[in-house]
Amino acid sequence: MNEKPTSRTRETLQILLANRLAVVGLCVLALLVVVGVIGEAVAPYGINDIDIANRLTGPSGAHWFGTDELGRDVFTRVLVAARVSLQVGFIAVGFALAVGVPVGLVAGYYRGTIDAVLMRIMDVLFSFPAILLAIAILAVLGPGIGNAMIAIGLVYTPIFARITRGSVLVVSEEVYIRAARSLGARDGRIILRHILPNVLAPIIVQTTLSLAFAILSEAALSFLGLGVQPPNPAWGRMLAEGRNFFQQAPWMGIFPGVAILVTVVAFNFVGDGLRDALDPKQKSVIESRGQSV
Amino acid sequence: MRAFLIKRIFQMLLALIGVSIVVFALMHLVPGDPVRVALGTRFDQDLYDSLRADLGLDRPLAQQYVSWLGGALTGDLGVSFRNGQPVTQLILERLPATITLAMAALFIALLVALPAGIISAVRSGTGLDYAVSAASQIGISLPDFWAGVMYILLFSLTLGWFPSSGYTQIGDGIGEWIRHIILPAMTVGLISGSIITRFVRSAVLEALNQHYVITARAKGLSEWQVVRRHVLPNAWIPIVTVVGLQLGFLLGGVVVVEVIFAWPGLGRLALTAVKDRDFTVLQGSVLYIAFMFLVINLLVDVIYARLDPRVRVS
Amino acid sequence: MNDAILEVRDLTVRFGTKRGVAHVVNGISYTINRGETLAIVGESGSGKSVGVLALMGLLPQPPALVTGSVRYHGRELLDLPPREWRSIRGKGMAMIFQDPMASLNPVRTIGYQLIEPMEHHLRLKGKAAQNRATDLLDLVGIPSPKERLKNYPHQMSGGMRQRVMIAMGLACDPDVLVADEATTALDVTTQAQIVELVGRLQEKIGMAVIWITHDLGVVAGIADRVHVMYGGRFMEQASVDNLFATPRHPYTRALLGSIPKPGKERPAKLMTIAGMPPDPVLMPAGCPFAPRCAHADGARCDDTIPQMESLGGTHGAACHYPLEAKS
Amino acid sequence: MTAKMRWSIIILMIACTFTAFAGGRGESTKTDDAATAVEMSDTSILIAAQGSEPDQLDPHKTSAYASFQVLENVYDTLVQPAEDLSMEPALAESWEISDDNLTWTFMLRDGVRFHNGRELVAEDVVYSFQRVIDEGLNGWRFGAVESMSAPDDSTVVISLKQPSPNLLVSIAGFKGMAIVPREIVENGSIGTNPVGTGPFRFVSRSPDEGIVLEKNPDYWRADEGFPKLEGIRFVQIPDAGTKLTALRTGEVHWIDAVPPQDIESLAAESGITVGRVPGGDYHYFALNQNRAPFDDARVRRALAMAIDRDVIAEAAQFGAATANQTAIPASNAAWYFDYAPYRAADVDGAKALLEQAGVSDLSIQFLVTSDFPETVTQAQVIAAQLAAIGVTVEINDVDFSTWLDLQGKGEFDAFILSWIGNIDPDDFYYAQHHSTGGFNFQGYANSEVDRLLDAGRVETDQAARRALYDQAAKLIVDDASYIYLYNPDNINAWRGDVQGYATRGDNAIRFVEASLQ
Repeated sequence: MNEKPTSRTRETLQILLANRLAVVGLCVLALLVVVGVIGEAVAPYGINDIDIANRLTGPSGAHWFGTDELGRDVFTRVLVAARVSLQVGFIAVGFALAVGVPVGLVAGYYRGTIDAVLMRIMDVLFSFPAILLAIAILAVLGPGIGNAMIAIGLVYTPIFARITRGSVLVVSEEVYIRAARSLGARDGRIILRHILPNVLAPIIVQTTLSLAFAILSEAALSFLGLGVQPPNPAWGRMLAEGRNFFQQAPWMGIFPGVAILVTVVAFNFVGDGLRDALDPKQKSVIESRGQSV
Repeated sequence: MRAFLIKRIFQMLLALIGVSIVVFALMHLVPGDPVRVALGTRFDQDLYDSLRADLGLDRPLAQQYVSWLGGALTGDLGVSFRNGQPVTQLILERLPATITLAMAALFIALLVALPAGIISAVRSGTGLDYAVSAASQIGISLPDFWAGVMYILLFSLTLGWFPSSGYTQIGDGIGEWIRHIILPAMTVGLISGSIITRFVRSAVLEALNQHYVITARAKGLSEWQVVRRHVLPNAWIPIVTVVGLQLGFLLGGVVVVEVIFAWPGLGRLALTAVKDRDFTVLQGSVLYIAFMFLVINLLVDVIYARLDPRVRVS
Repeated sequence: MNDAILEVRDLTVRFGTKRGVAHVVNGISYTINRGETLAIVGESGSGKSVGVLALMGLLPQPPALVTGSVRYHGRELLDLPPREWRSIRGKGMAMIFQDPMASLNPVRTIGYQLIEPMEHHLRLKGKAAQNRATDLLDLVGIPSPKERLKNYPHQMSGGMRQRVMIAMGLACDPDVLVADEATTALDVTTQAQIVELVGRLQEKIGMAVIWITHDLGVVAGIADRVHVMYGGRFMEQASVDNLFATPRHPYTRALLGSIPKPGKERPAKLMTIAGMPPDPVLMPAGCPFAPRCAHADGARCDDTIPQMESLGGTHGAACHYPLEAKS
Repeated sequence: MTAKMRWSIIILMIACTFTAFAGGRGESTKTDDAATAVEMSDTSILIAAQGSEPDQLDPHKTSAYASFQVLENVYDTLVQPAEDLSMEPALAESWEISDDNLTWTFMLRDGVRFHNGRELVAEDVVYSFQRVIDEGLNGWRFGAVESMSAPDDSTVVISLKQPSPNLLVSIAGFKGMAIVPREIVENGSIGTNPVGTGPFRFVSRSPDEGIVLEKNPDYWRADEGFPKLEGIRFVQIPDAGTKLTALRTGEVHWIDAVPPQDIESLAAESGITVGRVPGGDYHYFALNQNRAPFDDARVRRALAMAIDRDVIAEAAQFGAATANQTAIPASNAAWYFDYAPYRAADVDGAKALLEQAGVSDLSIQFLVTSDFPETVTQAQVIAAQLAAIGVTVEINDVDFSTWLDLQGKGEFDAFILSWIGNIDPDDFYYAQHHSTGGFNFQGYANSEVDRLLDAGRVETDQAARRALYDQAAKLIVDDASYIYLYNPDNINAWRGDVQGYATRGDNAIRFVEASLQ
């Protein structure tokens, strides 16, 4: 039993690494993390180096991605924004995981009233229009990147609660869980040691997909003027600002847009790869597996 | 089935009350209030207090909520703080635009997603499959406002095919209606369509991997017959879920696209209400949006039962 | 022989995989005659299922590559355009599968699925099709068949579902019925009933049956002739009596030893075959069974593939060192 | 298609038609009137695009510029600002001032009718002014008024507590002082169905048609041939880029603002006119003088010194603005005060002042709002400029409602905003810098400035009055109560077929003389 998770992890990893697209995605994400860490140090300019005389100039040797409406270096800002955008993604989804998964575990394990109460609360959150919920939360908490992350995270919480609960309901019926229960193991131990490892697969897959969407949510909030505080660059905010200059300076929007695209696609590649690697259903269908997805 | 429906409707009402409490609480936690906004940059404490009293905003929160709920139960959602119009009227005025956009967007989404998803599943692993996957990845990764701005620049400004903004009623001429709706519907529809495509593909792929597909092939059916008669009926079940979810989102108004295309939908109404702290309008519109969402969910469950005989019986 | 319905010659199936080419079926040949029952026996992974899927034309190409010859009433199937092959599949040649739950479409009624091949091949519609479907269900021993047509698969038991599958196979009066592990998923009592049913129907209708199984016990009850398959090749072929009485291939012997024989005195210890079946991507150059064979010589067996050779009559074995007839 | 699928689709369709029906019912209540507007000959209906949504249409209650864009064309005031911003007759044909400057008598124009057909009488003026005072929002403008009366149907008499040289601007400077008929107040329709005396009458308002106005054939300038347009439709297009595209493609005739970066290219485009005049608006930032160290004028002055207004103006307005260290623009010749004590980007001077004040490691949080995006740009440029003197700027970008709340509660280090449409120096300085002023959120208190501003209110001699304000302005600028940045140009744009429209210095949107060719 103790061995099982490790061997399964290794197997999952092998399948994942055999998936070319997933590997590409992983490499891109690794590169982004590196850029996020060292971006500010290696960037050729400061993020707020304003130079009105050289505003809206196209890509050149001095400014690889051109300059924006205040003459700031777009390349620098795209680099530095990697950290902000990734932070938004990771912290927002981390928040959703930290709240949603325990709710799902408890609801699915104990069922009954506690399940009904928790899941109704999640229904309320879920049926709330996402962007309005985020806007309202931001209005309460005040704007800023931290609060934006919480707001986006809260929007994704019910999704994780639902997915976790659904898997817990299935897993709880397994013989080994019932056995553990009948042997008098403590609930907390059963949930953490036996149930959680067996419901991780769908959660992991959802995590990567939500990461992609969280980065897009930052863009939408920025468009409505509620995202990251200026002059800090985030891709979404840059894109939102760039749209007003699309005719004069398309590079202002194109480069952050491409950054978002690449990141979101990378997360999706990894997510798809993980799903293929983790989903036992697809593994069992060997006959038609020759065609890899 | 009836017991199931009753239970679901009861749960729905609970959720609606929950939503209304959340909106109420949230809005009163937010800094700023409608009176402050109405006064503009000028501030005068006495004037402020008296206007708040006029609107009943000086009463305890619980009391405000109860009186609002009382009204809501009789269909009276109150009056906008901002422009004095009844909230019900404001919402109803915007319903046709919201619904037509949602339907048109869903139509485009399905028009794209069903063939693309099915073909890419049936031809999985081929170049076509990769092309569809790549296109849907881009569709998902493109922020809606960006796509919208691109379409406006291309189809309105450069080509002059469609107007960039506004809404006309279908009764005022179908041609104009289509010309106005096509860009916003395309913006939303292609994004929704990209999401749905992925679900269609995986649902069809999953169904294609089932043994009964081999059974069907063994009967001598052609591949298309197999897909049509055996694969799709099973794939519909997960597809309906995601389509329902998308429709729920769409009927709630698509804030960003409504802003870009000056579309008089509910999303903009709610957004303006948030910005202006127009509590009654926000409460009313969020309640409606949540209601739509829950109704669609319920509908999806009913359709489930129609699609899947195993659910129907139990 | 004029009675030959199906002649399979040198059938080979390979798959392109990421690790390399998988040699799943490596040149198998057999003939099946009218009214005859042929059993193909082997462990899972021996290629027996892929072999019949290939002759039904149910393997997607690519990734599969099927070569050799399959003649149905003298007509070469492997060269047939897909459309013509489809007109034979389900009509002249029908197939039933291992898991009757998974093999029936959960969202279609029994009647729909049963009538489908009739509509497709016989242009039978409406009342006529209904009647035939009812008759078929009756034939396979399903009580109140008319009502059952409206049922969904999940409303029936496993045995019932397999009967439905058989009825579906019989829908267009095939002359070959391929049963791929048709009893594996069923409990022992039901297994016996299904075996008995197929035997009875075969007598009545006169079709040939190819019975794919890993269960020698089932073979004993139903087959006329048996082919033992391993590593994508036939190891031994014989009449059912001969095979059980005098297995000549070490693999067959090992296989027989690994099943408890009901009725007979229980052997002192149940034999198991040490080692793993060969990896289709890394097929041994010689006899596929050599790595696990107690009798392998370590030279010829590892280098040269033994050919099927007659050991008298229809009994043959592909072994460099066939065992003596006495066991 | 299978039976089951068909079934699902039918369920969906029923649901949709149900909701659509519910919607259709709601909207039909609204468009009965609009139908007549649509039937009007389309060729002479001007479509005007606004960037934001008017709130209510009660001129006395709204503070939204978008509402005034519409109401400008529906209502009249007693007198009104002319193009040169002097006050010209409107509903009052003439007026007289008593020798003691305490009694103003207005003679109303004959035969003016409200859109509901009723004739305007002097009592309507008194009623409207009384309502403005009671409603509170603009009541402060009547601070000098002792009493009002209507001795006969065409005479309005206003008695003052003290001389008020700027009375005309106070009581008629913009449509917040509109003359309204009592009946629409009493029946409660003033917020949704305004009835005025202006060149256009209100027809309908709906989310899809916008606000529809039609020609008032009985307008008091009808004998001059005004208004020329058959009607106006105000549509709301919140996105600036879309609004611009709508003008370029001819979907609308007129737009209320042009993104600064597009002015140049738009002006060069044939078939489009960009109206651009130096405006009375000004942009500024203010420091919270109730918080240390901003209570120290040296600190404020240091900041005023460190910035480069030309760069800020160029950055935020792409040159469509004039840097100014005081509030009143040069275009307002009567009151312009040429005073510029601060050298641009005087880093050394600023550092020295900070040192004198004993301030180091200064960090300022700037309150800005994306609802007025130029404030965000200005803050970013200011942040970069202040970095040169070692001051850190943190930008707090909130929505305008929150902005107002924080400003009202005094919870800010500094805020950036702009004032629009002022004419008289009293409007520019009193409420903002008098220690009792209603907009003095920065907490400026200078008794000399108070004295000068009070005196300016009652000084009837133009030259003397001007001297008072010049002195006050000098003190305000020296104390850096506000740190003025620039006066932006007022910009509208319209298609070539719009004639007779001009962008105005007070930002009022008047279509009375406009026509479509």
